[in-house]
Amino acid sequence: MSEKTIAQINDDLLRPVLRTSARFWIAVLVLGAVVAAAAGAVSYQMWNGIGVWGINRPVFWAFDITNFVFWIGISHAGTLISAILRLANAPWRRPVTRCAEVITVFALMIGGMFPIIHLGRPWLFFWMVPYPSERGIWPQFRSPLAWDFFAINTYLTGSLIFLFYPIIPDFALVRDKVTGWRKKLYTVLSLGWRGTPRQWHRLESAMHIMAIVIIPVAVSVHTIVSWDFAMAPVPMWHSTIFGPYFVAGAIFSGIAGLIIAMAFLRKVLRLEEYLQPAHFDSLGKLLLMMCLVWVYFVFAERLTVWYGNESAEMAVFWTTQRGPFAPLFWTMVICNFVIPFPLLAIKRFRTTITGVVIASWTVVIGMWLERFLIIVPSLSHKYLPYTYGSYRPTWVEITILVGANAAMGLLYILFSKFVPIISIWELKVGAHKPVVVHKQVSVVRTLPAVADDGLRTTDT
Amino acid sequence: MERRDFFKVAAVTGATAALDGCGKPENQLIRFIPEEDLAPGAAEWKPSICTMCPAGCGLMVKVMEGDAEVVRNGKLGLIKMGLAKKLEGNPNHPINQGKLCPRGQAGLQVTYHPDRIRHPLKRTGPRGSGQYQEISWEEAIKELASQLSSLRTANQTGSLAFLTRPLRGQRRELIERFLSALGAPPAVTIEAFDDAVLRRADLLSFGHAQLPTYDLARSNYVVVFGADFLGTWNSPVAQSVAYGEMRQGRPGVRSKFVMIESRMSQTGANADEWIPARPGTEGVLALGLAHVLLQELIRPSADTARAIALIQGWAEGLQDYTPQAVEKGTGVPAATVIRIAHEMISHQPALAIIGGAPLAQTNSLFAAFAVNALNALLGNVGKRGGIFFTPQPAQASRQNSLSTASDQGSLAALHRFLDPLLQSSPAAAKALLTYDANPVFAGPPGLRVREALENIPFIASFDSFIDETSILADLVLPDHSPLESWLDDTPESGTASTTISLALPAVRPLHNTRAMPDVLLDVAHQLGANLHAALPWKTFDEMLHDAYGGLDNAKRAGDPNADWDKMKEQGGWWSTEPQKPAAPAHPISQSAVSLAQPEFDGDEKDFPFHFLPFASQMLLDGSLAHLPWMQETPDPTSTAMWSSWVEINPKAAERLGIKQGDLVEVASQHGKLQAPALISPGIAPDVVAMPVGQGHENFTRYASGRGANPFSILAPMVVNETGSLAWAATRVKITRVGKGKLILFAGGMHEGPQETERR
Amino acid sequence: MQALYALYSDPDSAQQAVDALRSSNGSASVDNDLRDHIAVISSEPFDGYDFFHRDHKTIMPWIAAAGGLVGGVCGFLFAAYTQAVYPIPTSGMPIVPLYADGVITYELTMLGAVLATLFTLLLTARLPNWKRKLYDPEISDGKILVGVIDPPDSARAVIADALRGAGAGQVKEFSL
Amino acid sequence: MAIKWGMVIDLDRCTGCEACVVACRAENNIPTAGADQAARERAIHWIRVERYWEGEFPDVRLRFRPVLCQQCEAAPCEAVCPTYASHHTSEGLNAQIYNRCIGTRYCGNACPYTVRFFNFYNPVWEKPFHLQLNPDVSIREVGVMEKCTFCIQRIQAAEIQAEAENRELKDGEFTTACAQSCPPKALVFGDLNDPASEAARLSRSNRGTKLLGELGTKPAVTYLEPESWEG
Repeated sequence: MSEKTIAQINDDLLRPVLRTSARFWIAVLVLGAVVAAAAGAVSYQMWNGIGVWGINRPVFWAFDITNFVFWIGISHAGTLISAILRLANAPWRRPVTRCAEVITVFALMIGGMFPIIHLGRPWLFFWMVPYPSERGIWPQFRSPLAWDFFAINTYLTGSLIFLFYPIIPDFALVRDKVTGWRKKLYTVLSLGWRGTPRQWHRLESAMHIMAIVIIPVAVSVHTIVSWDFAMAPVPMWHSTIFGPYFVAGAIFSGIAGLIIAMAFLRKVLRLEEYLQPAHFDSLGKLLLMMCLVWVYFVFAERLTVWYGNESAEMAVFWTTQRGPFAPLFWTMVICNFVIPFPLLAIKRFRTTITGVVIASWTVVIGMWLERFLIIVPSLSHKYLPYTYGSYRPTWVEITILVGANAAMGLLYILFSKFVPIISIWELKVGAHKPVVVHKQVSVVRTLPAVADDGLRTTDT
Repeated sequence: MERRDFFKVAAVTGATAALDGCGKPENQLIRFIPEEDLAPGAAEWKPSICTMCPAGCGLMVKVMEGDAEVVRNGKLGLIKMGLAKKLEGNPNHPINQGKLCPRGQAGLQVTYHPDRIRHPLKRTGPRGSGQYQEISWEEAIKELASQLSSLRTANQTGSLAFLTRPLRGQRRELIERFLSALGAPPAVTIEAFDDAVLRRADLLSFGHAQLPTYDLARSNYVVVFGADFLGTWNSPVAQSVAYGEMRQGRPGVRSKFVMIESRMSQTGANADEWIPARPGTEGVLALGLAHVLLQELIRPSADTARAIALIQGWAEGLQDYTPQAVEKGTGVPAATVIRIAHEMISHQPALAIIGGAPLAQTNSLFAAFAVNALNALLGNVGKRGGIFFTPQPAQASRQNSLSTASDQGSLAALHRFLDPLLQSSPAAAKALLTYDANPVFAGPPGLRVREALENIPFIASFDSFIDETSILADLVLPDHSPLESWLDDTPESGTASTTISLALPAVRPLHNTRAMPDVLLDVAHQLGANLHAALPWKTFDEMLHDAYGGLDNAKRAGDPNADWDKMKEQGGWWSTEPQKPAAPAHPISQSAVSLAQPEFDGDEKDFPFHFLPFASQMLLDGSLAHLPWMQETPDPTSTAMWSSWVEINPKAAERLGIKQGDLVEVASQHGKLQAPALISPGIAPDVVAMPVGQGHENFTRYASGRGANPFSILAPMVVNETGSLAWAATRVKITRVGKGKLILFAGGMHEGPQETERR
Repeated sequence: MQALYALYSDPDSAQQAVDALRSSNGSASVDNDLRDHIAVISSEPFDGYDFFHRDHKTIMPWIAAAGGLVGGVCGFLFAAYTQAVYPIPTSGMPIVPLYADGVITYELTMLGAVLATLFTLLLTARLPNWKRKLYDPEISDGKILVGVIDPPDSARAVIADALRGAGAGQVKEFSL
Repeated sequence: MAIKWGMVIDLDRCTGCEACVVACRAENNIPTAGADQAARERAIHWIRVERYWEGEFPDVRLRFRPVLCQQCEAAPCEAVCPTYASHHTSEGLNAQIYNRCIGTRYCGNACPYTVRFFNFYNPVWEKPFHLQLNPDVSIREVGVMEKCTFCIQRIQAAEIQAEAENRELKDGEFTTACAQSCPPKALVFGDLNDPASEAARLSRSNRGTKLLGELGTKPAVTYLEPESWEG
């Protein structure tokens, strides 16, 4: 177990910010190219009309809204998890929280983009914004899409702030370590933070309040996303289980996304000593729990449909169990349960980062499929058999799908370039031994590595 | 074509101008002074006549003012003119009574079709290449006239041929006069699904060479042998209106409708009882019913004499047609035969109809006689709830006599015209005029139509579109579209009252076209002498006025509606009080027919399936395939659009390993074609059916190279006695070729025939 | 403004320094109370240490709650009012459907709370504030700054002793 | 009493001929999708004739059912639209305002009858087909939803006419394009709030049913189920 001094912590965690490696540029270029391609695809679609997608009648939504729900789901990793961990005051959270909160912000931005580009007339998206316009018409507050607008914006605002609070002191830190234009930049960003007890106290109470507020917001956001479907009388959409079902799925995919992001950072930024197997192990346990919750929800949903035996719903049910969508459905089950469950349940796999990461990848894929399977089979099998449909994506949709993922990576890399991706000051706090108030117990100046701290607390 | 070029030019030269006025070439067009005054935004309703099928429904055309691009003395420009916006049925017209079928609705697209021929054309490239150059009408008419006069000087006018779709009224009169004055043989009419057999049978049975009018609205029991009377056959709109009444028009009374066919048609889908019978055995089934009726000692109606005269062994009670015998022959259970016969007895007035495939077998005349005899036995001829014959006005009678005396529309006539050409005998035609006829598309391969036509030195066409036949023309003299023309018609069936339809042009010609009758009149004048005497009129409307304007002082004096102006205003004249339909004359004496077994081309072993082409709901015989509205309207039973398909029974398909949408090859002894398979529960296991209409090589951007043409594999089987094409007498074999593609509107059909409706 | 301060590399020394400064207060040589002038700056919170314990009271949670309340009320009125002003019937629902508006109300409640918290933080923590203030870059390396702002000249010596007594290498001057 | 437009469709009269389909196409400037788009399930038909197979050969039946927008009183498509493009008029019509539509297609998903259609591309009419376009009906541009309007242009023309002549609308003085062309008179359009109108009279028939009535959308279209023949 290596032992770290504050100086070392500073060096390790500021390195990515202070020094720019070739790998950084390569990654930026590659990902940037993919994102550019996707942007091209979007412009192509706007120029020619949305007919360049594979959507049709009755399958009016497919990849677009699948991606929307998927990314909003991913966004639940961050804020929600970090908030919970903060409230629970789990010490091992310290290196994790920021990676998580960043995911939320970027996933929301990417996810929030899809409802806009999926419009038939995207250039009119601002008609969703409530303002007194010359059209003399306001948004329709009865529409779940209007709810989305409010929910997502609230969540985005909250997450941004929640992300920004603990960054302030780190900006101050960077400010002290850099020179030239960077100095100016970070001086501004740090808002002139000094670190007086008053500032620290206010910051901490603000973070506590945010942690409490953001959790219900996160839950409500994905509930409202689920209501986009549950409000419509479409077979297997019109269900009360959708709210919790979507939230569970969101957290499930969110944690998976977080694990992947952490593994990625760990390699790229050489943070092996800060993001240790212990963290993956702990998150793996959370993932395992959500995996079981997810299985429960899927089963509950299917069971009620099957038992109710309502003909229109059964039509959808069977296309996913046996019909044309069966291959996708069973792939989803494999990705979301059959593979991850053993990997996460058996300690030997869970404690190896690889095992947890593999599980996470399958979960992310499986959850994307789940969203797709919620949307398309229902739309293609509405009440009147005459109007049944089918769906096949075009290259445009696929490009956009890939581009969205690249965008996530790109934003993430750029962020970690400008902001310490691990909350340095929180790490330092965590580095102390528990202190007895008012007794002059001497504090060991050599910091035991974060890990034993993490391990100790997680084992208890 | 030339308009497009103009766009190109405008796009290049007018590049600067393109900056202002949002750069549309239209904005740089000159404006011509309107030639008619119309109230902007106000709709004017003008009567016209539907020419999309021979039924002859009356139209009301909604005309509104609009800007059109037209060419006036060689210059392209914009002009305000009346444009046809919508077609509705003429509410006063006795046939369609304000209603209209999908094909009639699409009539608009004929006038405004982008691929319409816009001016006279002279062939420049080799024949069939479709390379033409624009010429003036003067040149065009001079060319035609000189061709004809050279024939005359060479004293070969006998070798002038005229091919046309079936025509009625003064158009036909004019052509007949023109030809006879020239000393040319009468025109040869082509009708893919021709009803000559039924006309012949009706002439021999009832003295009327017409398709009957059926009083469905008042009959209580209707047995239909194969006739798609609600879709494409005879006078569909009139029959559909009557059908509505028959179902729900009479409180407390709802007639039964029994359909007998081997592939469920749109009409069959509406039957209370649907009975598949072996192809070609419908006559036997009809006589089976007659047998039971006689057994039950029905009071022999006054008309039974007629029946006796028609059918061998009638007097003996049709011993050969016991229900058991019928079951063996037709595959219809004896019990069913007996039951239906009994129901017919107990639900007078009862009525039997035959049409479509049963009349396209080698033994069709027998079948037609059998059904006529059955009706005679039921005593419904000329009675309420029975069969009528639309009284024909004086103007029409001559044409009908023409149409029946000669074997018009029959394959024989076509042979008489084509064979000399193929043998290049001196009797072969030297010049040919074609009008809306497309034998190259509709003729079975055995006829070698195209090959024959290519041997004709001079071909002129009056068509409005380039199709497989008119592309062979050396000279194209495009006719106005119907909405732009003077029209008249004397419907053959569909109403009990004497009817003359008359219509002025509803809109002015959009392109530089001319009415075919006017062109013939011009040519006649240029040929002078005896032709001028035969055709003294300057224009067609004068001829119409002579023909129908004379009505008022004719026998219907006192009827204010018979007035010429009134006719123009209301779209024709029809006797207001439904008159006594002409009493059926006695059968023209000839030996009664006896049981005739159908013959099929191809033996059952190698060609296990009966091949059943059927008139497409939207494209009919293919003459409407160029209309996008028709292409995109789903076929009622298959929901297919824009394509051909082969209907096959699920069991048969399973046996052959054919899945929904697979590409299959349909092969007869005379040719093969490929089309996607459509699994249909409504077809007999030993029959495959295919819609006619697609498979055009050359018929506008919308129809060319789309689907396959069932005519192209038909055997040249003919109906005995009448010699018309027996298009349902070919046998085929089916093999799976690979994956195909069906274009269906019903998404639920993609995996296979659809599950039943959710109730 | 001026300041005398020293940097300590561990919280205990900082605590000693603060205590020393406080006690030095008793000595006669100091005429006025230093307590209000003692400044502490650190690169991390030292909860549990007395010197860090100052200024921890805040009514931020109450402000957040109030903000939520305001946000919610505004949200509901906003939705309900616009619906009432543009009364367009849909799906046979009431013009002002409480269930549907509940969603808007809820979201804006949360937004209110979030924003209230943010503003309270910025105000009470005096952020942003880019004016040059008592600070020392070494703090970022874990040093804890303990000092006295505007020390009376008479007390300078006492303060310096107190700071040194707590183990500071050198006592620094800071002045604008 | 306020007008409530509605329609009665007698399935016993309907022959499945699709005259209504083409009539609607001609009246309402419905674009032609073309073979490729049609193959991608993008053909637009505001009214369609659904048909369902029942039974197996030879005891096989084929049932037709014309389906158009049911103009539901509690239309699922309306509330979900974020821009009020889909809303309810005072005359009971489920109206679609093309200019307000931003193309979320949510209404299309919410509609249980799948009678809403989307313009995946800008419509084209190859010249001079455009000369036929009905000037009383607006063309829908790319990205907007469209659907049956009960021929609102005819309704308004008639109402204006009646107002000009300062009289009440008479039942049957005008009708929708589909009903006007229907040969067997299976479609009857009229004011359901006028108990004397033919539509109202027929809608009271004991054969009357609502399509997917169990969903509680309260359609303004009543179907009269076919009778079966008893001897």
